[in-house]
Amino acid sequence: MNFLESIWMIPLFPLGGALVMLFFGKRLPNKLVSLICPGTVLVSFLVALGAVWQLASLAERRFETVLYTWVPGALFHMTNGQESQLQADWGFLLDPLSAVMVLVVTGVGFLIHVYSVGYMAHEDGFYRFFGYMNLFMFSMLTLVLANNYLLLFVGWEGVGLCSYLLIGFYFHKKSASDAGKKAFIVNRIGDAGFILGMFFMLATFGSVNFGKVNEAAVEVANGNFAVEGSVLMVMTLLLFVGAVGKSAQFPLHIWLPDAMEGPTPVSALIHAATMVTAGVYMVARSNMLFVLAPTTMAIVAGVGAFTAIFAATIGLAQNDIKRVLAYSTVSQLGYMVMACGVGAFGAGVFHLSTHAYFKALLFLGAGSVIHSLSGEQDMRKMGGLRHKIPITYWTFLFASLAIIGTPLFSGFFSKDEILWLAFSSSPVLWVVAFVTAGLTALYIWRLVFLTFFGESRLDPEVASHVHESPRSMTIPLMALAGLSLAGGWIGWPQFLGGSNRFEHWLEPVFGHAAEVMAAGAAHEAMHSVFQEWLLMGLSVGIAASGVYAAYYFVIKRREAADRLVQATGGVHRVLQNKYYVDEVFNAVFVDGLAKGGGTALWKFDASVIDGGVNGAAWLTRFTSTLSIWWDTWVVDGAVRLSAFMVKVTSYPVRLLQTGLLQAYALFIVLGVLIFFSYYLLR
Amino acid sequence: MPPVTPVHYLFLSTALFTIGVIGVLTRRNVIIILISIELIFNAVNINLVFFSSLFASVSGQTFAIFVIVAAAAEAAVGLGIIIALYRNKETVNADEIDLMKW
Amino acid sequence: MVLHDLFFYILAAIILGGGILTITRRNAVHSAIFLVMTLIGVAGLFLHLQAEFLAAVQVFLYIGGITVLFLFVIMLVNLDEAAKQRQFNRQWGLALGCVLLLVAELGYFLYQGKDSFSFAESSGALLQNNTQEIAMSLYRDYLLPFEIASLLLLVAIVGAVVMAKKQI
Amino acid sequence: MTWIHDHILTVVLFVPLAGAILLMFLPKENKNGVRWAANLTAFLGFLVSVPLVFWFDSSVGEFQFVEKVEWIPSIGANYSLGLDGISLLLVMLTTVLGFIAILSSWTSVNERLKEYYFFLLLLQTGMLGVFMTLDFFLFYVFWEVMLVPMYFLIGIWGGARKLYAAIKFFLYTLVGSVLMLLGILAIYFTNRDQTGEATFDIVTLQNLNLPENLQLWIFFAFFVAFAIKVPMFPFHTWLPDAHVEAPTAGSVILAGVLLKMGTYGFVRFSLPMLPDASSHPAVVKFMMTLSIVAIIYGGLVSLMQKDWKKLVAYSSVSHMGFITLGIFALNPNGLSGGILQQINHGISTGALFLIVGIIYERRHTREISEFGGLSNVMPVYATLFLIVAMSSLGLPTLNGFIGEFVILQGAFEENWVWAAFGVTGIILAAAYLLWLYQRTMFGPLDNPKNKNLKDVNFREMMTLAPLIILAFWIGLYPKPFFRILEQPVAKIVERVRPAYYAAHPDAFGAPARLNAAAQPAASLETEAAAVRSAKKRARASR
Amino acid sequence: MFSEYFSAVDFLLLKPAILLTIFGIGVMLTDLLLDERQKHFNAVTALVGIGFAAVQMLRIQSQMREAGVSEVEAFRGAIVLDGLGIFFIWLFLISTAITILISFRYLEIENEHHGEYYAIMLFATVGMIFLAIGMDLITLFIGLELMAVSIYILAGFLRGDRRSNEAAMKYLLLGAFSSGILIYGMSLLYGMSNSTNLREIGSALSQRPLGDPLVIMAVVTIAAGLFFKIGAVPFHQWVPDVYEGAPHSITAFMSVGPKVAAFALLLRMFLEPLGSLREQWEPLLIGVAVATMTLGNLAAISQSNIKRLLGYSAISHVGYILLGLVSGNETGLKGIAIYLLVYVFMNLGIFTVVVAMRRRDLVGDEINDMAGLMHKNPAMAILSLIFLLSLAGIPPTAGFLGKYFIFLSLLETGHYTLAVIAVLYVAVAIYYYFRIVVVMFMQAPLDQELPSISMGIRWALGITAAMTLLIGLYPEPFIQLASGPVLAILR
Repeated sequence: MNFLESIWMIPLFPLGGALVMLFFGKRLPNKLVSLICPGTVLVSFLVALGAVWQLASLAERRFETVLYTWVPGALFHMTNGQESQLQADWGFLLDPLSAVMVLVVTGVGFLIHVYSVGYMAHEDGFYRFFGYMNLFMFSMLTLVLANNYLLLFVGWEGVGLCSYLLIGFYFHKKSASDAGKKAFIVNRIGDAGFILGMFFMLATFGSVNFGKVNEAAVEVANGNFAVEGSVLMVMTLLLFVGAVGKSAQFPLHIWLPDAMEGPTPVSALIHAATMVTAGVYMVARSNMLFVLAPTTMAIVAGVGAFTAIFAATIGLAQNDIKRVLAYSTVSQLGYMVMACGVGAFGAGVFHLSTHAYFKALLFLGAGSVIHSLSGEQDMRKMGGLRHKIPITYWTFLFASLAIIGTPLFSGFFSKDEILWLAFSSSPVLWVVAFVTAGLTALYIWRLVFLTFFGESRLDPEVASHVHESPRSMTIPLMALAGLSLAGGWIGWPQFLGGSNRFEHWLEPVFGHAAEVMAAGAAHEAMHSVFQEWLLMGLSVGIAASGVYAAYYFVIKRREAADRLVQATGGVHRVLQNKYYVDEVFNAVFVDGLAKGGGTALWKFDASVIDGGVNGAAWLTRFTSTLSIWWDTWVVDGAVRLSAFMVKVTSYPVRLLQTGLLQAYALFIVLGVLIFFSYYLLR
Repeated sequence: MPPVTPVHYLFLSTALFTIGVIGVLTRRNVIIILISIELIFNAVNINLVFFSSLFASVSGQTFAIFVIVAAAAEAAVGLGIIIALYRNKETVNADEIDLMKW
Repeated sequence: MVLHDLFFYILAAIILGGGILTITRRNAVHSAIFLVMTLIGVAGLFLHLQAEFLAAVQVFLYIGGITVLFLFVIMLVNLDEAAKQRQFNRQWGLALGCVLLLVAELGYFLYQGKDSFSFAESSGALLQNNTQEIAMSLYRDYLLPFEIASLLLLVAIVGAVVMAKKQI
Repeated sequence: MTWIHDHILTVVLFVPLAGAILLMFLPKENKNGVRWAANLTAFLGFLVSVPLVFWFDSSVGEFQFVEKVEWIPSIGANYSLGLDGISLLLVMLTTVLGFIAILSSWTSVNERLKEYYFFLLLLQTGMLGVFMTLDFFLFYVFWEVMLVPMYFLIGIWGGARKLYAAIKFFLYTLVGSVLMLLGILAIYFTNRDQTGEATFDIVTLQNLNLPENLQLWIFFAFFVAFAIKVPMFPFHTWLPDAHVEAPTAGSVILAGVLLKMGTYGFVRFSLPMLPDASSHPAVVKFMMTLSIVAIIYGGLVSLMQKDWKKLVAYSSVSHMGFITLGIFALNPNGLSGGILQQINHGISTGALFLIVGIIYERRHTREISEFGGLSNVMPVYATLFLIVAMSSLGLPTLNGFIGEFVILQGAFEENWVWAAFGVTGIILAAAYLLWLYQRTMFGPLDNPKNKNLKDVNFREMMTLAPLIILAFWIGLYPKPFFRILEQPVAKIVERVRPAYYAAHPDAFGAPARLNAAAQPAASLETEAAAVRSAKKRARASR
Repeated sequence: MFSEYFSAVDFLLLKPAILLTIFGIGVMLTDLLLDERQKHFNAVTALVGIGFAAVQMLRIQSQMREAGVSEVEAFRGAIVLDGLGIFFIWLFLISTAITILISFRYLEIENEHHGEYYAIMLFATVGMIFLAIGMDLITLFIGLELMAVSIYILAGFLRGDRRSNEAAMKYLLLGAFSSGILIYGMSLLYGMSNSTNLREIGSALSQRPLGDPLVIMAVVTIAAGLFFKIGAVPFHQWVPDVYEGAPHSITAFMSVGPKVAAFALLLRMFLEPLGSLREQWEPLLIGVAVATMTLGNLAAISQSNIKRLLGYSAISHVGYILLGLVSGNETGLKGIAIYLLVYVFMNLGIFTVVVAMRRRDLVGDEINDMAGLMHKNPAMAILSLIFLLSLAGIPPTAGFLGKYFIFLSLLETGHYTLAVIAVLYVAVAIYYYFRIVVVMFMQAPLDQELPSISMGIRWALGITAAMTLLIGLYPEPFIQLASGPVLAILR
């Protein structure tokens, strides 16, 4: 069987599942639903596995298939005056990069589907949930398998929609539907950038096909195709805006923590493992363009690094278990983006895949905790759970070890590579990443200690119901735990005796970019084994100290933590309120634009938020009101005024009609008089 | 006294015409308005007859006869209407005939 | 020729004086009487212009017919009361102003036109046999208007009757 | 069969009218009979239009199915009909929406049924005529004909301020159309002076070369008429009123078809007949600015609406802004996108109005604050609404995206700033539609009046189904639509910018620059200038 | 001796008028024999008279065709029957016939059903005919007087009704006054040319120097007199009052027959004797036309009496028609002819509806009296809609066609501003016409009284509506018909 030829079917299986759910879901028993939906994903996974297997044996490790011409636009002129045809195919591309993505997406996706069977067993709208999940899988697979930017954009928007639907799954909860809407709209801001980026691409290269754009970019690098640097910069920056929205980078990260309002499997699948990595994927996919624009690369790296540390600090002060994980996700995405920014696309994608395992596991574990605690999410009301839910505890432990980069765990390899490459690019980035690593260890282990260690702080009511999750949930946990441990071995670095097969696997995709980077680098990076060992040691060290700090503050000296909080009251409040970014955004966009009439929504100190924010919000509201005002008074008013004038003049005109015949006669005489005067004065 | 020229005749007729117009415009009594209109017609007749004699052709005089006929017809009908109006409204004042206006 | 001119001035004075009195008299009967004066003046002018037939028509038809008709109606409607009321309407000032302005303009135009008005055919030849000429004109050149005029008079009669009668 | 083939347009055009006249003879009391008759007529109207799709040859750029009968020979007006790709799409949209509109009124209208259906069917004929006719005089006749039934539809079956809305609609449109009449007459008699032939034939007039300043004047006259109809930014205020007050079917037709007449007018008349004016840089800048203002402004105002229907109405302003943006990009992508977007807007907004109509029929209110949590009681409705909303906000795989993307690409080609502003419209669309969706469908179901709402029934589903299928079709496989549009669009571009298809210096010549984005606009100017001077020379030599 | 001066042709041309006169007198005579309930027989007699006249017209036309002449002169040039004359005579016959159709039921309701009514209407028609074909100042003047005096009487025909009295009074006094002004101008024309024949006057005037004050005086006075007759601003003020006060059927008649006749006279005067002075009177005409459109449309907006409203609407139509004369080219004159043709039908149509509104206890001339007409009599409501649309000039009704030619002619002659003003007033017009539509279609009936419909009203409605639609939908033959008069004028 030729799996390569049938890669176009990979997204279709889940789509089929989704359609079945849409049309018949209501009438199907839950059992059947829980068979069909994970089943379709499994089939996709198997087909993908087969296809990747066959891909590996292809010489150029690249396979493209076109179903049909999707958007057959018309002729247009590129900026260099050449003619081109606007065309986008409904076509699929399997190359090493998309192979990694498709396997991660279908694999992790399948596990999460299985998990959801147990997790969502008692929810209303079971079929609806799985319908959305399958629809999501369809979109995500379209995204990663697309052979052009426009089709990628289909998946891109599709996942956004599913995210909207799934976050808003508990639609009767206002916070949930708010969060869904916020996610979609914030993403749309990014999308706008993405679309514009595509237009620049079309205008410059005449195509949106990955292969063609890549080829053209290579030509640019070779100096055969003249493109002004600023064009490339603007193009890549706009594409990056899209990535910022989707991958929740500062300042568009705000939607992701709120997205935790959705069911936990959703958080695991969409907001940790797959969808949010789409941005990273897209940047990696456009690696050739990005490396041609050094300024963009610097901005990308900067944004990534900043987001990493920024989100990590926020993660420190959160008490909601899922929110901690959410900020952790933002932070880890920052790592990946930073990796891309320094040209380490391979490392970024590597971290993407390992992160998918352990972060999904963390979320699922958290879900399992929440499930067992009947929905409790506040870590301050947990504690000592390690004996009550052992499987969850142990798997969670694995994930926690992986995320902080414990040697031999998957996170160790990917994170270490990023740190190393960051160092070789810019020590400042390394410092930031290094500190973030410590913070990561701190907040994740704070979470672990608060949840599983110490004395129980549970409500008695809740405590009586604590139970381990069903098998459908624990088995995926165990599988993911295995991946968290072993998933990174594929990228065992050379200095540790490995061959970094992962890097080599991606070679065909990132090779050209690497050459360009290498050519552009002013000084040849010193590839010293010693340095690598040193850096590795340092990062393990800071992770360990982070864990210890967590232990110290949470278990050993609780009051020290309180004192610390009090001592740094302002800072803590800022952190707990996520630097008020949300408030600013809310004020400016969401409230400002949408809730024009805004009741007192300011939940934060007016002293903290300066008048500027207020002003901005007021301004948006004002414009909106002004628009309406303009409509009613100026545009309509002008019309009404003329109507009014017509009516008003009607009355004086009527008043001329006095009903007195001699007045009429006088008018006749006047008429004659005017006539004569006209001739007299002519 | 300047010798009489055709312009004198025209001035005369215009003056009579004007008097008629003033009568129409200012008098309240409908009958007098009608009489003023007769003055206007007479002004026209002066013109016509003068031209007729000027051109030594009688068509002007014939025209004047028709004007007189028309004036007579209008006077007859007008007076009939005045009577009808008077019967209903008990007035012949023009400024009281303002049932319909605006 | 002076006599000729004098006649004109006298007749003009009669005509205009009668006209002014006609429209200024309080009593409608007086107005009608002064109308007769004007009409006689006009008839005189016709004679002066050698339009004997028309002068006769003026006297018979106008003075003898129309004016009497006016007098009838004046008698018919409430004469005394009308005479006691205000005789001029409220707009008379305005109207007079307008008319005077108009007169000024008309005068100006006439004065301007006196040169452009050509009198080539002003032979001054006497129209011999005025009545016969008019008859020929009326029954030959203007037969059709004459016939229509008869219809007009019929309509006027019917109309006057219809209007004035209480019940048809 | 050949007779049908030769006269298919006449048949399509007059089936609704014939039905309307037949309807007059039905007894008023037999309400269901009237309903059946009207629905059958409308369906028949749709059926007879189906062969058009199959018989249409998209490889031919000329008008097809042409019928021409002398009508008023002394002024050169003919009864002449014909279709090209542009009008084919709009005619099909009209027949589909016409039927859907009539079907959607089955239960929502109970008073004066006969008149109601009569006016709807009459309107249908008027609209079809506008899109089919190849005679300018006839065009004007149809253009005005459809005002009257629409006036009555709003004025009799409308909401609280129906009279105001109806007369406002009428007057606005009339002011525009009388000015257009002057423009038509000016073109007509200039042509007569130039060629000695008095004709209103659109094909002939499209090849007319008018002096540029006259073109500008006529363009302005046409602009007022079409811009009011579209409606473009400062002329849009009749639209919310008319939409809000109109009955559902009226809104569907109004948004779905009537607004398209304005954009159709631009494409069919302004561009080919007044190429110099249309491509005049100042005019293009003016039109683009108005379009962008409409896009953003419509979006912003939509955000603030408290009335469900008014929101949808203002969203139309925004969406129509995209269409004019595409048209006045004056390149193949912009134009074909603009035309396709007309169809898309008809589908999406038509469906949105149906959605509003369904709930209005149940609750008799459109205050958004009255609703909330409807997903609980009306899950199917919620799903349909979601799809429709997504199609309207331009989600890929649905129709809206294709149109907007191609339009923006076209606009981008001329000036990237235009596209950048246009893109903000997409964000705003997401904002107002999702917020609307959230406020109505999500949240707790706390209004007791909403507790017992019935979900959509079969008939209502049938009104929406064709639109949703079309939305997916265009979203997933728009190729047939683009193919139909290819030839006519190429013709228009060739007419407006003769240099566009001319050979260009070979590739890799000039380097691509960022400020090259401004370059195409400049090249548009130089192109226009070149064409103008060429024409002047030709005139001088003559 | 007679044949020395007159020929058979003279009497042939006169036959329609003679027949109308005979039947008019006949009606008055037979009226004496009829008792109260048989009065409608008078209407039949009058209609037969018109029918005979029409037959005569057809015969005259066929004889002219046979002889291959387009113009026949009679009575030593006093009348000339050309295309224009024929066209107008037909309009007069149609107007009178339709007015008679709508009259008898109305007069019964008013209790004023007399033979004189029909007789005078026929005599008025005779007057109009001479206005249309007269080529001599005296003929025209006396024809005008015949028509005018007849209308004075008809306007006051409801002698018991104060409004009717008042209307007749105002119309008579103002009419006579304006006749005085007009005849003063005519006397000057005679003075300048020593002739009463229009063509001779024309050639004499064209000899005179430009800007001759006497010519200006003549132009102004004649224009003032004529503008009064057609009801143009500022000589229009009698129109609303007289329209309101006159009997409904007479308002209908006045709004078409005499008005068209006045236009015939105006066209004759402006194109024959004053034709060479176009640049003298064109600015005058533009000013008057614009003022007329403006005032007519504006004042109509706030009217509540439908007859008054239609009066103002009639004024605004006068403005449009004058614009055709302003441009004065072939299209413009053709536009005037078509406009008048269309105007006769649509205006009579809408007035027929007004007449039908007169019920036993209801004058029926308030707009609100039409409330709910759609419920009471849908056919009548829909026909009214057609008339109103036509009056506003919305295609495919006939009214559009008239406006079409006027607008086109304005553009052709470069009067762009005028054209824009004119088209914009269409929108204003629709505003007040649609007030009537709103009342008829969208309001509930105020009472249960059905409109009074007779056979005559049915026929009248049918004919006028059919023509309004037919001219709109298939105008070709009517355009051809109207081209005749234009050729006649332009020669």
